[in-house]
Amino acid sequence: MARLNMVKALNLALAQEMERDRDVLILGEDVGVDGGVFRVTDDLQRTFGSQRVIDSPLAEAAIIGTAVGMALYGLKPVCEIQFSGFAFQCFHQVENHAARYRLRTQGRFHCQMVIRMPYGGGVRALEHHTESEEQFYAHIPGLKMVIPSGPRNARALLASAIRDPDPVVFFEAKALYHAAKEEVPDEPETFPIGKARVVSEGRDLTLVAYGAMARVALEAAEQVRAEDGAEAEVIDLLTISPLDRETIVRSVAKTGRAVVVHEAARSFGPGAEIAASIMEGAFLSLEAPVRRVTANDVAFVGFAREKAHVPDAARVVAAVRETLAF
Amino acid sequence: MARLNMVKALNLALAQEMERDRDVLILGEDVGVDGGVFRVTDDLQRTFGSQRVIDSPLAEAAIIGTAVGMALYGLKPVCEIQFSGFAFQCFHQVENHAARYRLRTQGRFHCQMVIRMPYGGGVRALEHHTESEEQFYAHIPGLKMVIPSGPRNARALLASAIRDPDPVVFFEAKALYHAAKEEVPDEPETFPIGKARVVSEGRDLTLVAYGAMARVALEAAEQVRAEDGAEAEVIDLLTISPLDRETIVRSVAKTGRAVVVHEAARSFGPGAEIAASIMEGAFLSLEAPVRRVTANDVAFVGFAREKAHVPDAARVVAAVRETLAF
Amino acid sequence: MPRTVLEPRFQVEYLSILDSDGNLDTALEPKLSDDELRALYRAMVLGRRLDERMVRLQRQGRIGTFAPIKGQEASQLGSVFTLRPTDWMVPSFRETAAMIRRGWPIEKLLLFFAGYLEGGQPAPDQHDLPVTIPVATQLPHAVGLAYAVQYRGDDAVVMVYFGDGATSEGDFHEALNFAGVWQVPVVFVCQNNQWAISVPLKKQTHSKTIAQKALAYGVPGLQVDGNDVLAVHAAAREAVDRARAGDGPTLIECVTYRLGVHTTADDPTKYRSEEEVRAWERKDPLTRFRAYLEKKTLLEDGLEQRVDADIAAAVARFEAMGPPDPLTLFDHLYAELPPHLAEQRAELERRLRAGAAPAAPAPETPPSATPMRGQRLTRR
Amino acid sequence: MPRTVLEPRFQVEYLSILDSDGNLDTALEPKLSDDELRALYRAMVLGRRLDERMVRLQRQGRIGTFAPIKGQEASQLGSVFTLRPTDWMVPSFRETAAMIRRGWPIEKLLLFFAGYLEGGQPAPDQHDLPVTIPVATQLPHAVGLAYAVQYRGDDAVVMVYFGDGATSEGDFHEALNFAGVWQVPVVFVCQNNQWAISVPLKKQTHSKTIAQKALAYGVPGLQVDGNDVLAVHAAAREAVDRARAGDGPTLIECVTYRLGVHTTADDPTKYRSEEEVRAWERKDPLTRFRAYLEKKTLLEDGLEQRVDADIAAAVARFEAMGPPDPLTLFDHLYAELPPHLAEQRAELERRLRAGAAPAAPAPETPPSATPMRGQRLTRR
Ligand SMILES: Cc1ncc(C[n+]2csc(CCOP(=O)(O)OP(=O)(O)O)c2C)c(N)n1
Ligand SMILES: Cc1ncc(C[n+]2csc(CCOP(=O)(O)OP(=O)(O)O)c2C)c(N)n1
Ligand SMILES: [Mg+2]
Ligand SMILES: [Mg+2]
Repeated sequence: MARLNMVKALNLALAQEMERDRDVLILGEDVGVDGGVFRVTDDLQRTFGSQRVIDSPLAEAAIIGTAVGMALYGLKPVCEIQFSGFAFQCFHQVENHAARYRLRTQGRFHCQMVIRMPYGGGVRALEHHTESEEQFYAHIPGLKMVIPSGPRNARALLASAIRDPDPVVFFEAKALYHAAKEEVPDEPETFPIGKARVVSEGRDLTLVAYGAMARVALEAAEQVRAEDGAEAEVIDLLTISPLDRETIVRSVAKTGRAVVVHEAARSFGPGAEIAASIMEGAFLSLEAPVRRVTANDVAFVGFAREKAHVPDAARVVAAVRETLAF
Repeated sequence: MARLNMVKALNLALAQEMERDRDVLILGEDVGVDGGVFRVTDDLQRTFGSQRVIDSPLAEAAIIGTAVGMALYGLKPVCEIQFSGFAFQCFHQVENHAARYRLRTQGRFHCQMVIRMPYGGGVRALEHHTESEEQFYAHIPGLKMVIPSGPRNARALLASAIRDPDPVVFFEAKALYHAAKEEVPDEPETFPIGKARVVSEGRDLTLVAYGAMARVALEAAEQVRAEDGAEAEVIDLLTISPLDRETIVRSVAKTGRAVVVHEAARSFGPGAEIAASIMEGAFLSLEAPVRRVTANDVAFVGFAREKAHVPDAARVVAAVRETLAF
Repeated sequence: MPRTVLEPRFQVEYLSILDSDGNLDTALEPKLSDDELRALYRAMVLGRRLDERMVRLQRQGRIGTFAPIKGQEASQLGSVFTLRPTDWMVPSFRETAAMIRRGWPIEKLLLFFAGYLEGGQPAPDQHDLPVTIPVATQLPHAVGLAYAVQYRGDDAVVMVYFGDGATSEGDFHEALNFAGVWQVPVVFVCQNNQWAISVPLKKQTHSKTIAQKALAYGVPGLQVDGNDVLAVHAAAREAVDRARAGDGPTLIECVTYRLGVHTTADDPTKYRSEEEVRAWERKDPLTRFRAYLEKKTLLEDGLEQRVDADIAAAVARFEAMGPPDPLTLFDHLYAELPPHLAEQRAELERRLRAGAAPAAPAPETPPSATPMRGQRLTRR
Repeated sequence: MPRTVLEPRFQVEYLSILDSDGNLDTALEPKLSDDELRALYRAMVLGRRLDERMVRLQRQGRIGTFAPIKGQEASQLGSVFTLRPTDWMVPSFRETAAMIRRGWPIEKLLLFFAGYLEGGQPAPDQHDLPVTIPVATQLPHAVGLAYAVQYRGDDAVVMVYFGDGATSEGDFHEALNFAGVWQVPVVFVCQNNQWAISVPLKKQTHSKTIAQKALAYGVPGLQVDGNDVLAVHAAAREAVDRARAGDGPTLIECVTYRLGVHTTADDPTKYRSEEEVRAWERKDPLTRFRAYLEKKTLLEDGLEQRVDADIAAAVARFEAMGPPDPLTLFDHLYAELPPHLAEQRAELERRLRAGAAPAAPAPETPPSATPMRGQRLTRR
């Protein structure tokens, strides 16, 4: 048991999975000598050698494309894309191939691979460094899409993703990398992909969030509990796709109300699927429309204006109150 | 006035817009001598020359990337991507640049350009030739996303898209290219981007569809009218993004029930946004959950199985009946 | 410190062994046994005859669109013949003859082109990737396979196919660059058939050859007469040996010609002249190799008939296959069916039971669907 | 028809004029007036001093992460000085000195790096694209601009900048290939500063030079001493003249070195040695050019002080700018605000009125945010 931030927790998962399985290797820009621009792969090249922790040339499509080839051979590559904003360069390799090889070969080959990337705001960085692109992956059949919300579940989910026989896109909230430390068990730990977690129980309203917004939702829940005496149940999705509709619907069937929070743009965003699934699964229990608290439908705003753009607890509280008052 | 199929109608729009404005040019694979693999650009190179109708090398990212450059200079390129399944290669140029240049330069530059591509099933073709990827573009702020449903509106919308100062992604349903002929006026005609059309009025239920599914929805509406005496109002979106929520919500406020139909995969698909928007805008009128009739969440199925996969009138009728009976 | 020319200077070689009459540069003649030569010719004949048969099947609506190989038999077979079964073969979409050589049953390929995913399943012991349709996207896969071979310390070589048009794609560039940096055992075989659908090579790139593109990656590049099966074989043998010895990748440009349509949905009369086609017909790889074998008295009697009989038997097996159960369409997306797919599967099952969708869709009658391009029935 | 070497053979030239002591190959000395030489040196000094100032501003939290140029002054200024105002300049993200030469006010660039989109707005008469962050994606834009120039029959040339790492991206390849086929007036300037963050050139590509990559496109490629401002100027002049004359694109590789951090969030001690840096410091482009000007007695007294004063004035103007209205964030996404954005804007307005979000966010105090990488304060 050690108190680790999310960077160290992810690093631990990588080190242990590589220890456990020689077929696991790491591939990406600056992942080796430099240990990754956020240091998630720090020291791994020293430990496992440059054949297993590969500093690739600067080309995202080839990172994913060669990883697909490695996976078809039976290796289990963990790719790092430096920022999620630079993953559109490899989007065709993800959509055309990583997600489809099992289907295309009717099970003869498959891509056991993980595509890690930092996403979201909070680092005072320039364009393409603060966006939240999970929707693009969530809509691709054949992929799984995971977003942890803290050190411990990040570590467990990354281990699960690496062991998962299907390709997993794994988003890491930059805002969480150093935000907090948690006790993380020394022994390898996993967490089932496809399962959401109820992180705070409540009977008045369901708050659905993930990644950096899970914390924002919790904060908002505490505030309405303290100030309004209302009990919000907070669901941390952890897996975006396949979506754990069962957990969400069960909660809303009880509470009758829901607010969804994400950093991605609103229109045609992940909140839409969550809201639609709630309507499909819990229509007769719904007392109010499902509200979405999201970033604006603007491509980027510059970090100086991020606060006016990305949801914070105050905005969530306001939406919760409106929903309760509906 | 001439009776034209959709291919000829699109060709007419291109020819007339090129006639009207010397800055309009066409760029893509096989668009020149060959007239495009579906013949949409037939004869245009002969008329306007190879500087204006450019047979590009085989590279989608450079097609869009150079078109961005042309647009920044003030030209108005109309790009053809041969099949929507091959547009992920240029997705970074679309998302990073075409959609953002106006914002990035705070209005100093912008990309007046159209990205045409055939999408959807119905041509007995192999993988990547039958998918329906509109969701990926609908979620990108800064883009507009248009899908016509027949020769006349295809012609009018393409003319509008070419004249629109913002980048427009323009999907053409392959299944409609030769499906029917319509009277198309000789004189240039436009249709406002961002407006849906109520193509059949009704008071019992709202059917929302677009592209090749507009026809399927209409067929289903006729069937329930004939067999059940129920009146479905059919909305043909025409523009996917920005979504005409007003027209949709006004209709559902009246009918209280809605079914959405699309060829794209269901999860995190366009139907989710439509359903969520209906809930947000017409919650108190809703008598039943909004149902989605869509392709399965499977990447592709092979054309031999397409009928089990893509919505047809029978499936829509079933969903309508369930919704009416709810 | 003036303006200097950097050393080493670069060059690209051209290899040709057999001329159009089957005459030979004996110094370069590859050491192939009589049996190997006969097998090579048989594979070329099979490629040609199957191609013709498939065009007819397509015109009858019994299979869908596909990309014929006519004219490219030497390029793909000369190269693929240098592989061992334990080596890896990564095709694009126009390697039917090479795929058959690698063990794909003809009926499986027909099933694939008839729109059934089952046709794309390689056998358990086959080290072959299936058809890849997005141009050039298979190149990085080949490099990744080759990396894995090296990582595991295995003895295999990876051979990957693509066209002249594919060299314009970013994936071509990135794959060759990675292969150069990693020095992995991969052989890049470009079938430069002069056309990417309607776009001729000179509109595809301003470089004089495809082979010289290797210079950008510090990788050896070689141009070879792609209609000369012995030259292709020799070039591929050299590259395969180099790769197997641990000396890294090679780019081979096979200069050849697509004598037929791009796909069965294409009308080449729109973009190229009869004369051009006729000029290349005179360089037909089969004629040339046949002349060579004739001189060696290695031609087999009744070969064409035996090949046709084999094809007919395969077509019969293809037609005898019942259409697979539509419900299997959910089977191989994930290792385990997630809940939302289980639901969609159950829904389809209900529909099938209710007879709403045909449980066993009969092979379609001739294309009622939108034709791609003119689809006029041209001579070729 | 044996194995033959194809003609023409390929070669890549190297150009260098001024050695480290400021000595000259007079035959190649570009014809620059004294005023031009002084302006060039002034721009180099400004580039260097502003860089140092910006690092301090970043450490104080007054601007965000940026990419310093130290060491690359000659590469970017030698080249950009060959452009006319009516020509087009397409930067990547490390061309601060070149951008200033092109007319970007310093305070605007500071505003940009402080996280305000307003800083990215080129002036109405400026033929410059803004900073592009996704590596290599600006290259096709430059080719498209050049196509438009040619299409309209205008007289401009387009110059586009990128790094050694950028040459690995597919967009580099596709852009050069299009430029080669189209023969448009574009000059590709690669600042090969030996590193792409922590990845050295030899892990980036197996080719000996970047210049030779031009051979893949049938385009001229030239390698130049990128720390020799006269050589860079001469090479760029030749390429610009060629482009303007209608003779197509050129790839120039400027061999230089990033003396500082990759960005202010980088710690180069993790991946490279002090000795390497010191060796390159001895080839400092400023020292060398200064020695040359000294011999020509063209050095201006008090130049550094005047440059610093200009920088200080610009910083003061930057700090005097009030933070722009957050509501403007909706203004330039589309030509006209669509209904859903009007709604989102109205919502933000309500929140701002209610005081929920700061109407005028004050410049942040030193980064409370997640540091990227170690962010140890290293010597450089
Ligand atoms: C990424 C991508 N873009 C476009 C297409 C459509 N397409 C299929 S084949 C082809 C031409 C390929 O030319 P080449 O690489 O020379 O191979 P050939 O067809 O001549 O064998 C095109 C444009 C595709 N399949 N994939
Ligand atoms: C497409 C893309 N991938 C990754 C990054 C992250 N990144 C920023 S700069 C850089 C290295 C660039 O190296 P080089 O092209 O040599 O330019 P330099 O930084 O040396 O000037 C990387 C990997 C990016 N900005 N864009
Ligand atoms: Mg070809
Ligand atoms: Mg560099």
